[in-house]
Amino acid sequence: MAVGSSGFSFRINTVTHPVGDKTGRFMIMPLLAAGGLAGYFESFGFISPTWGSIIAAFIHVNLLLLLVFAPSALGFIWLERKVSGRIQDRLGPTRVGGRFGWLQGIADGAKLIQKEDLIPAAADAMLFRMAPYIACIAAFGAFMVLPFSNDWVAVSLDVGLFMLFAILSLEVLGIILAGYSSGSKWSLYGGMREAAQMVSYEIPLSICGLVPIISAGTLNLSEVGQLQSGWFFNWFLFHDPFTFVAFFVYFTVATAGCKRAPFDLAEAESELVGGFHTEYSGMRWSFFFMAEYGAMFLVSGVAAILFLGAWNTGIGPVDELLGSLGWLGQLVGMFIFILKASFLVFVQIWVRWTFPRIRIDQVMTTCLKYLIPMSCTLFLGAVFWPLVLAMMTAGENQRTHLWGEPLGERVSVQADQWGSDR
Amino acid sequence: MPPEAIQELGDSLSKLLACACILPLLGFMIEVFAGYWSDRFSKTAAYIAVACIGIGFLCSVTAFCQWKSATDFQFVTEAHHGEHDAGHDDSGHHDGDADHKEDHEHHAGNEGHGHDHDADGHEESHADDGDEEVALIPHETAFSGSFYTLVKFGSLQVSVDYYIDSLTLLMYMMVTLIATCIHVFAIGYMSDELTEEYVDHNAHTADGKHVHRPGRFYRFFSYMSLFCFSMLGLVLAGNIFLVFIFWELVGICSYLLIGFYVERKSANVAANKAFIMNRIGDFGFLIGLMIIWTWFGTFNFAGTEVDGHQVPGLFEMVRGHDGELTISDDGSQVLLSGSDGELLVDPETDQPVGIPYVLMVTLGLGIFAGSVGKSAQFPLQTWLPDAMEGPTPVSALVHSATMVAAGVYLAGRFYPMFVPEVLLTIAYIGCITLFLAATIAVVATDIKRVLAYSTISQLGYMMLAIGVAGWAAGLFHLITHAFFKSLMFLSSGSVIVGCHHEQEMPRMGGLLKKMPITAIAMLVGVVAISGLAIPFTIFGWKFAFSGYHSKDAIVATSLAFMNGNPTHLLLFFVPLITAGITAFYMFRLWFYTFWGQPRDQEMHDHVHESPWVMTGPLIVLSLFAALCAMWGEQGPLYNMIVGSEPVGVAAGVEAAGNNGLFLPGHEDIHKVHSQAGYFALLAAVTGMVLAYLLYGARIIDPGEIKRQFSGVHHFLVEKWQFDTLYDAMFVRPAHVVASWFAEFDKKYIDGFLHGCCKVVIDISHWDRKFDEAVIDRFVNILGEATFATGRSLSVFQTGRLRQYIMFIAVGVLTLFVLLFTLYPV
Amino acid sequence: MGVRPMTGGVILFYVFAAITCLGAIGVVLSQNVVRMAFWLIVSLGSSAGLFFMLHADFVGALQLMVYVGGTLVLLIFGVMLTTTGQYMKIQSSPGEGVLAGAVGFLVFSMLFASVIQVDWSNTTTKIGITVPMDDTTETYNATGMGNTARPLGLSLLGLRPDKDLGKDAGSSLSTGYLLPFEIASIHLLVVLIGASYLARAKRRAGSVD
Amino acid sequence: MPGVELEMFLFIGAVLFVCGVLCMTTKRNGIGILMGVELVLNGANINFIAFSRYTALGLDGQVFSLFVIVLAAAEAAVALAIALNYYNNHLSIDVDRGDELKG
Repeated sequence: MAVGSSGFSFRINTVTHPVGDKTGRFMIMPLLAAGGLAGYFESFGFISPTWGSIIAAFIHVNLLLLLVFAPSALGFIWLERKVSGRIQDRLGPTRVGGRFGWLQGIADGAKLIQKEDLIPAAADAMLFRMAPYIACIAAFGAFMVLPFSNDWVAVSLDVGLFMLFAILSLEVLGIILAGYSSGSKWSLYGGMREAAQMVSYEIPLSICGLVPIISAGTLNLSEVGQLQSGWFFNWFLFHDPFTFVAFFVYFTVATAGCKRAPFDLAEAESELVGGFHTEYSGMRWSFFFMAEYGAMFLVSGVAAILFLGAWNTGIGPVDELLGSLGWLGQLVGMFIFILKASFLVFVQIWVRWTFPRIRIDQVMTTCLKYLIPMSCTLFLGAVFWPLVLAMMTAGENQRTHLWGEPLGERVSVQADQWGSDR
Repeated sequence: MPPEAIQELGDSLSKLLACACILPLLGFMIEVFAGYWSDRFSKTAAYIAVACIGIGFLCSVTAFCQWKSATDFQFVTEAHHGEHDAGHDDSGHHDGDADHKEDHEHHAGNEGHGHDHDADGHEESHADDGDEEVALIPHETAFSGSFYTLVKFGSLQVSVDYYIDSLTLLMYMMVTLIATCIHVFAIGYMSDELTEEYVDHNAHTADGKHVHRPGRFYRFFSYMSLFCFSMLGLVLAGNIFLVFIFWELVGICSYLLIGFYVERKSANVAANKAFIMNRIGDFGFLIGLMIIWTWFGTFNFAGTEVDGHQVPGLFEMVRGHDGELTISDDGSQVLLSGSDGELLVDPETDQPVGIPYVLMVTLGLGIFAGSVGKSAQFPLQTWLPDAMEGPTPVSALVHSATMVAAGVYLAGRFYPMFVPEVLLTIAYIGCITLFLAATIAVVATDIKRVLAYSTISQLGYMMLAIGVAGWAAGLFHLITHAFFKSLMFLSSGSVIVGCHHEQEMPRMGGLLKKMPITAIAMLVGVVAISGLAIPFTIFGWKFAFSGYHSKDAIVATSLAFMNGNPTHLLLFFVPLITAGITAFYMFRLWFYTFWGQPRDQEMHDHVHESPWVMTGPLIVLSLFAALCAMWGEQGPLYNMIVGSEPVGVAAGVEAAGNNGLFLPGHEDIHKVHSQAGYFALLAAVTGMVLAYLLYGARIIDPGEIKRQFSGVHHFLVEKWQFDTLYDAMFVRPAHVVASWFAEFDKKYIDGFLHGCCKVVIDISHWDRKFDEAVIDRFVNILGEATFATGRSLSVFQTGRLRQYIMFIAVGVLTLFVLLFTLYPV
Repeated sequence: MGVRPMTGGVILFYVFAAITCLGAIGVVLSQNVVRMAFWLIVSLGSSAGLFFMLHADFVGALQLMVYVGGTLVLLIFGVMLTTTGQYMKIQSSPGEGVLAGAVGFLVFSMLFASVIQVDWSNTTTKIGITVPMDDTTETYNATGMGNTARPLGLSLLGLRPDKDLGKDAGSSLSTGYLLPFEIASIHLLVVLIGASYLARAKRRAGSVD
Repeated sequence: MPGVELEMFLFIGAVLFVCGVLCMTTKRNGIGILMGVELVLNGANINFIAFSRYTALGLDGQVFSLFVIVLAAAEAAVALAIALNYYNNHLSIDVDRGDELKG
């Protein structure tokens, strides 16, 4: 593959020799997988490799948008309605598209598109327009580094998770700008609350995300996924007590992080009319919700990858089988992954309609006084766990004392392996 | 005898004893440095001290056991004449004499090799007594060596040496045991110091109130530990210099402890008195040291190895191997002999090396002056009674095991260096002391003072014994006396505590019912010191407390001495009479305190028996006081002492030194032993009966006698006017001279100083003018200039952030422009 | 520079470069503080893109996280907390603007001149180590591919395998950045405390109500 | 990377730098000045990274930029706190009012 081009469009699936991979070392590159597509484009002589890869990237992004996110958003909206209906002992949407009302989302979309796009006179027009895009881009841009199945990832960054959180953290800017530029105090309140909430909840979010990362030893989400293949007790959820607890903390924080009830103070319709999106209408308004649902799916997917064994079924032989199946297996893996993520999303919805909204000060207290200390404790615990374990069962080439080498074996291995290609 | 076996035993002994010696020091350190950290209510310090000294005791006992198993020492020398004692159950030791003779000849035979490690000498010495296998080291062997060298002046080498023989072991066991008991006792006695607010009723502040001060429990115990350390070190020391060092340490400890209640003026005075008196003695000691240094060139008792060649020890230099004092024909010199026992010969002029006889006398007197100071002999005895100001356990320690014992111990240790003249002096000094002190004790009413005077007189006994060549007897008495005297002091302490710090006997009485244990213990002590015994043997051993045997031995020696040279008949009669007096005042004390009706009823009602922590040691000590001298002169104690008796003492000397003094040998003593014993016993019984009549049954009214002999009584109460005498002789003149000097100071020196000050002040006046005129002006001008500059520059300080940034930008710009213009790329 | 093939990377670079510069200029020109912040976000974000193109993934991600996600939120806070009235504008006098513009132009031209004058290719060779511009290594974690997270982490922990792995054990190893790292962490702690102390709520001096 | 030379990045850095300086000089708003500082630091960062890629500076350039970023964040926090205090004292964020100490 031609090289030396921009770092961006260039690392589409470089994960061909993953570290912890047992199954698919020499797997057949699936036709649909990005690299294959890029190669496909290269195969016509007239397109330069870079162009090929860029086109491939765009195609992939679009495909994902069309095939996954938009439907998922719509589907989630529908799910939300159905679930809320059931929880409130209603039927929920029943008419649009059959008796399940599964086209409800599309109907909503159509309605929203038709609506007028208002900009209040008091608003700062430019920011007012920009804000929804920022939020949406932030929410969906993060999918760039989210692997959907083994090797199916747009950009397999070595700092994947870090990157993901970084991009996700931009969403708050959109919210704040929206709240500020609307020129209405409700929006301002909403924005401020959102800002405060997000800024403080990002900390435990990243820390909890790091807990399994410690066990994995890599930030690359594809690797993290591959490390959990095999039986389900390979999942980081069961890796050690700290990761187990960390999962639930993470889920709570994530729920708050994408301002879902009971943490949805930014749009508390009972207190601030509509929160930060009071002044918005139509498509811009819907963008916020796209962003919200996208973020929900994103954090749930991250949870699935970090804790619940990503695209692995959790049954060793089955994984072997899927691995040998090649891209078909990857397809199945993707569905498994989406299933896990969607389940978590469902739980979020469930929680939303079950719990009452809490006060803003309670929200902040929960984060600053409980969640952050908890997550820090978990982090430390996860750091010390392997050392303690090693001391307990001191075996071959294991550290038998806590303060032995400054770093674990992993680092030395990595350094070696890393330096060897220098 | 394999030398390495001796070496090995010596090493292990030295290590054990050194450990026993160091431990109290360790304790001292801990208590001193940790004392402030622990609160005033904790007894930790006490426990530490007890633990240290107790472990020390265990160490010394271990050492003893090791020594016992490695040497041919036997507890009871009945192997030789058991049948005699068994046969003659009624009449003492008459027929034991023959055996004693050969026994002691055997001593004499191999004493010659006692102080050096001459192997084959021991071989032949053991060839002649059959029943011991050859492998055993003779128990007369003295183990000497060096821990490390402190300093070397040319040939003279001062090092931390040890010199261990049976006497050392004995002293160690005695000191550590007694010290342990006293420590334990002190836990109880000093417990009222366990407070933040100790009210000292005997000390008054300026406004006449009682002194309030924090308790000093741990301090007391740290001093005690230091005291024990120095005493043990003194006993272990292998050269006279080291002895001196520890000697001074003992002195300072006694100073600290006597002056423990620093707030009391009397305590201060007493401490100073003790210290100064000791310094006077130590002055003599120093003279002796100088002579030794200049004339012998070594401080060591036993021979040592100084870089290669053998250096003979002091003793063998003076005495040679046969214990004879070799005197040149004109009697002007004492010839020295080398480590091989032959006379030293000066390599240049092959004349035998010698030291003037006069110097020997001076040396002996000097060293003895030291022990006079320490053990409160005749001219310097006055400090000891005042030393009663210290807490009672201190008195017990000072009087029994440590301080005063040090003097006698030194005299005994240094015996070989004493020429007969010195011995005679010692004897007379001792004689005077014992009589004088006893007489004062008769009239003393303070219970502790009585004991103090009795101590002095007992020390006098010891000195006397050493002086009349009763070396073994003297040290024998030292040991036994240590036991019963500490016992009596502790019991008196218990009495004092019981009577709420009342020390005057006339206010006591009838305490027997109130504090029975104490009374019995005291009684044991009293009987022991006054040397009572049942004058015949039951089941082969004479029923007598320890005091009887030792005093008996002393009296016997002095009797033999008098027989030898009749001119000195006082040396026999005075101790004999004094034995009676001793018994008298001791029983007087006991009756006064415990017998009859209480004289001070309301105090009597509050009297209580002391707690176990105090009575326990009493019981232990009373056992020892009663039984430590079992089997008298065949007993283990005596045998151990005799085991390290200097060469030639046992043999006795017909005409020693220039004045041809007769020094009795053991057999001379044993000739007269039993009769002397009877004399002594008689005297003691008389004294006891007299005491009973006066104070027990009160058939004769002591007050009556007091009135009749009021002059004598007053004279005695005034302690023979010694204090007044010294006051007149030394203190007043000193004050007068001091006042002259004070005058001189005020007039001339102070005047001179004031003049200087005036000059300086004037100079500084001018200097000030100069400063103001020149320097300050200059500085001010400078300051003003700076200020003006700053003021002018402050215009640029516009306080506008953005302008500053602009300045920066422009400045960077200009810098780069300069750079590019100066160094075009 | 010579003739350049218009590869996608180059295009992408120009896009990012343009956005960066425009964002910066927008910061300068816009008068409303929040807009300034917005433009700053744009500029910094696209410079993060530049970092990615320069194979400095970790730094880029950090840029996004810390600068854009953190610093700017802080800034906007500041804006919100300190603005009086809608869309506060504090105009600076045009004269100042002109002056500043002149100085800025001078500075820029100075920088420009220096950049032009220095022969950079020379410098790379001068230092004598040829940096693998385009490493064809397809292996996982190649630095050339921008996966610099681990080497950076190691260097922050005081290890420099990228420099030292070649050497023999005897030779002196190059120290990493452990000490500066620790200092920075302490510094951050101090800042945390200090900032929270400084910014704690106080009664306004002579507050108008 | 072929086609894009080191100089390009240096230019971008220069632009950011100058913009930052201009910000600092023209904005009377304290927070604007703060943003200027951020711009300047970011320009420096771009240079660092560019050097680390193009010259033998290697990783060190990236490490430096890491530190720069971290310290910039710290600086922003403190500066913001200062700005808040300033606002509390002057009821305005206009830095030109803070000239009590002018000579």
